[in-house]
This record gives sequence, structure tokens and C-alpha cells, in this order.
Amino acid sequence: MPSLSSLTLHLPVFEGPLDLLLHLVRENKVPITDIPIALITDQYLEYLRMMEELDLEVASEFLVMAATLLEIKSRMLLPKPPRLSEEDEEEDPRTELIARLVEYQKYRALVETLRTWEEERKRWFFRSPDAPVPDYELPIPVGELTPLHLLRALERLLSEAVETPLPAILIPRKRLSLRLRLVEVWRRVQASDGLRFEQLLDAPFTRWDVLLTFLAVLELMRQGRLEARQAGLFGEITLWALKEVSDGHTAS
Amino acid sequence: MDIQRLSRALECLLFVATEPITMKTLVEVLREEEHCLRFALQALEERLSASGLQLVEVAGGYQLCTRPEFAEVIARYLQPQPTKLSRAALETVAIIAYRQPITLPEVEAIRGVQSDGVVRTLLQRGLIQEVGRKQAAGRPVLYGTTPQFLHYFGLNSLEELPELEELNPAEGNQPEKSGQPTLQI
Amino acid sequence: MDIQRLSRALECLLFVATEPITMKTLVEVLREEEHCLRFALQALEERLSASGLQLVEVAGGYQLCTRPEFAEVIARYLQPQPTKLSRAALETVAIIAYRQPITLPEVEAIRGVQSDGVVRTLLQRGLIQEVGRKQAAGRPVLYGTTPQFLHYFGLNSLEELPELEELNPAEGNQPEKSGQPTLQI
Repeated sequence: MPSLSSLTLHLPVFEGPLDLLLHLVRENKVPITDIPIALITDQYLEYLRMMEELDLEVASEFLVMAATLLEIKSRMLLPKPPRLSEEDEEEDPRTELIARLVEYQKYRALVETLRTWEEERKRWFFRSPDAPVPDYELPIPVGELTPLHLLRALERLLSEAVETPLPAILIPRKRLSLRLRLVEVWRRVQASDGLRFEQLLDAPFTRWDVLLTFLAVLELMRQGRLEARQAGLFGEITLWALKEVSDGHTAS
Repeated sequence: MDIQRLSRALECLLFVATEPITMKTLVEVLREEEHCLRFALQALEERLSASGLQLVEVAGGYQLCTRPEFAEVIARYLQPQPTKLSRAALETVAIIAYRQPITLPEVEAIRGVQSDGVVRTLLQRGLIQEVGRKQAAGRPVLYGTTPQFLHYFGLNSLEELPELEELNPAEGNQPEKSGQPTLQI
Repeated sequence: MDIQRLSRALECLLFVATEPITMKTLVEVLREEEHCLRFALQALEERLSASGLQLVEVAGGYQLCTRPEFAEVIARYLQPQPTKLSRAALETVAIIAYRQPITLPEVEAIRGVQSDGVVRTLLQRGLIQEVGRKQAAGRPVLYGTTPQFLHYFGLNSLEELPELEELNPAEGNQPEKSGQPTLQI
């Protein structure tokens, strides 16, 4: 003997009375616009009876529809009153129900379409909202780097520079001239593939060394021999020798 | 910016975005003319044809997503719980999509059943939202679909829904969605 | 799976992943030998060289990210109109800007109210950062402003902040920002 649950499985589940009615219309292959109301009503009531037998809760909407069907059925059995005139078309008791069914069916038909779209769409994977968003430090737009930034970096360096303590025996320290410094900077930058400003300074350096080097860089930039780039505010300054120097000679 | 470079910039934006980006936003962010962006989108789509990703127009914007053929592999990695909508939910959201703005009693009149539970589910899943109040007794809430609704069904706009009259009521046949993720640029 | 198709599958996984994927995970999910995957990763990297994205090895795994050259455009998209700071946040960041490095208790002493929430907000928005620890009991965290702070207020450097002495405390008048970043060499 089949268990109750297996029987339940065989009983189609309907979303509501209209859903059930549409199912019956389709099963009987009758036109929706001319429903054989007696047949459909009997089948509808049979379905409700099965639901009750299975101890399934029959929603009140199903019962209301049963009453409506029975009412239509009885009205159709009544003898038609004599027509008073040609225009006085007698109203079909089914009209309202059929209109509701037609309207409902439009949306009911979309369920399969939406289901298909849902399945197709489920095969697309998007990046999840919890994908990490990189922390951006807004880069300085190209062309907005000014000597002011260089100056700031210089200030930073100056603050880091150690003042050479006075030695016990005073030996005159050779002060580099700007010209010599310029040649040295040009030589080092040319020999490199991009050099950090700091790399031009040999530790321990003095404020004077930093200033001299900075001036040398500014002069070389003015002459169009050097290009300076900075990664960001307070970032490292990198220097490049410009490949094409118009007059060709080295800074000697 | 030349078209190729622009298409790479577009790709970056679409990569970091977690929602569709509208053309308006693209114009603002990339500071390029719309017709240039359309060319760049086309170039991007061509370049992506060799990749695992695709460009889709969805919910009124552009977005990158994976190609459907790799769905199984991705599912193996992400192990998502597939939570499909119930038939009742699909039916209800279809009615709301076509008749919006619509009240709960109006939905129930069409469906012939009580629908407050299913409407609540749709609200929770973000597929519908309150869009106002009807100027009627009791000022009932009016509902409409959300961009999330479009996204859920892979639609770009409500216009992509089939005309209700087009449906053959006898057959309940399936209308074709205008676009598989093809781009109309 | 052939190498090209495998590289596309890899791309999909890296696209949907929210963290670096290890080789071990790739082997498990794609069910391919490690040496095949290495070939596929190489193929992917080559294909990506024409794109705005790049493959990076980070934190023991693989991940996709945008190329650095597009950072500016992306930043413009991700932070188009930062929501305005609350008055509490503005007040707190001002204190930190002028008194940095400063600890939370010190900020609270000046404001006269608990400020951990607002400090957290400022940290999240990248306007302040931890700059060290105070050599004091409990070694409290010291905060200072970030380059993002300067950017947010249109300043080139902290020196452009108006002198505190200039402010008339009785009036609480708003100092004019020096205006266009003028050059002072």
C-alpha cells in the first residue's frame, strides 16, 4: 500500500484556484474562452476531495472558487429568459471567470520564461562585493609635479642630514664647488638607468652637500638634461638622464 | 586616449566595480566622448572573446562576468547555495513587473490567492520595492521592481520583457529574450 | 582541458575570487596537474599583457589586479564624491593635523568627549594613520595625517595649514586656505 507521502507526491500542487483551473483546461484540451463549465466544475471538486482525503489543508481561496463554479453551473442550467430586444445580448455567466483566467494565464506563462532566464543568469558569475578594493593613495596627476615637491623632499632630507661634528684636530675639509658637483651628478645619472636623489649623496652627508646636489639637479633640469619623477607626495624622486640632448656635449 | 588604451582603462573600471556601470558614469570617470567609449567597449568585447570573461549589458549598465561555460568550475570553487525562486515568487514578480506600480490586493486579485508572504520574500530578496502609496482608501503600498530584479534575470531594462499580448495564451510558449549577452553598441 | 581553455577557466576563478588562490586550491578545483596549471598561468599572463589587468603572485597565491597605470582612473571611479565629513570628524582631524603625532586620550582631552568612534572613521577613510607608539605607560598609539588628508583638503603640504595663532578663538572664524598652490622656492 502506498504511503501517504508518496501519494502526496503524485498530487500536483497548484498555486491557487486559477492555477488549478488552467491545468484542467489544458488537460481537457478545451478552449479557455468556452469552458465546459459542468465538466470542469466536477473535476475541480474531485481535486478538492482528493486534497481533503490526503488531509491537506485546502486554502479558503479554493473553496471560494468552488462556490463560484457551482453558481455559474447552476445559472447555465436555468432556462434562458426571453430576449427583450436584439441588442439585449444575454450575459454569459462565465464571462468574468474567463476574463480572470485569461489575465492570469498571461503571467502564468511567464513563469517558465523567468525560470529559464534565472537559470541562464545563474551561470554568470560577477565579482563579489566583498572583493577587496585596493587602498588608493591618489596618485598625483601627471604634470602636477612642481619644484615645490622637490623642495619638500629636500626639506625632508635636510632634516635627516647629520651635521658633521667638529673634529678634534681641525683639518680643512674640501668644499665641493657647484661646478664639480654638477659634473659628478651628471656622470652618475648618465651611468644609471634611473637614480634616486638619495643615491647621489654619500653618507655621511652635510646640509651643504644636500643643497649643492639639489642645486646641481635643478641646473641640469633647467638645461634639459635631466628628468625628475616622483612617486607621490613625499615620495622618492627618481632622476633620469634625457637620451637626446640637443647640443650633445656633456656638462664639463 | 587611443581606443585600445581606453578599452584597457574600461576593463579596469569594470573589474573593480561590483555593480553595473552606466554610460554616464563612464563618460564622467574616463572623460571621453560617448561614441569613443562605444568603440572602446566594442574593442574590449573583441579582446575578451579569447578570454574566460564577457562583457554584458545588465540593469542599465555594463558589467564583466564569467562565461557560462565555466559555471561548473566556478561553482566548485565558490560552492554557492543555489536558492531558486519558487513558482509562486516567479508568478508574483512577473505580475509586478508588468503592472507596476501595483498594490498587494491587485496582485492577489490576479493570482486568486493570498500573496503577502510571497511579496515579503520578494522584498527581502531585493527584487521588488515600495515605490509609493496609492491615492485610495487605506493608501495601500505600491510595489515595483528593482534594478536587482533586472540583474537577477540578466535583463538590461524592463523593455526586454516580452509584450504580454505576444504571448500565445493557448500554448504558454516561451518568448525569446532579445539578447543573449550580445552587446548592442 | 587544453592549455588555452584551462587558462580561461583559471581567469574565471581568479576573477570571482576575493583573495589570492593557492596552487593547491587550483589543483583541487580544476583537477589538473600542477605543471599544466603553470603552463596555463603563463598563457594567461601572456594574454593579459594586452589587457588592463595583470596576474600577480601575492601572499602565497595568485590574484588578478588592475595595472598600476590605470590607478588614477580607478581612483576617480571609486572615490568620486567622498561623502562629507561630520562635524565631529572635522574637529578631530583638525586636532590631529595640528598636534600630530597625538594619542587618542590626548585628542579626547582636547575635545572633551570620547573619540574612539570618530578616530576609527578617520582611519577607515584614510585621512589619518598610526605613526608610532608613545613612550609612555601603555604605549598608546600615535596618530598623524596621511597624504590622502592633504588631497582631501586640497593642500600640498601640512605647512599650508593656516597658522593656529591666526585664528581668533573668540570668533572661530574660518581661515582662508592660501589658495592656489603657489611656488615658494
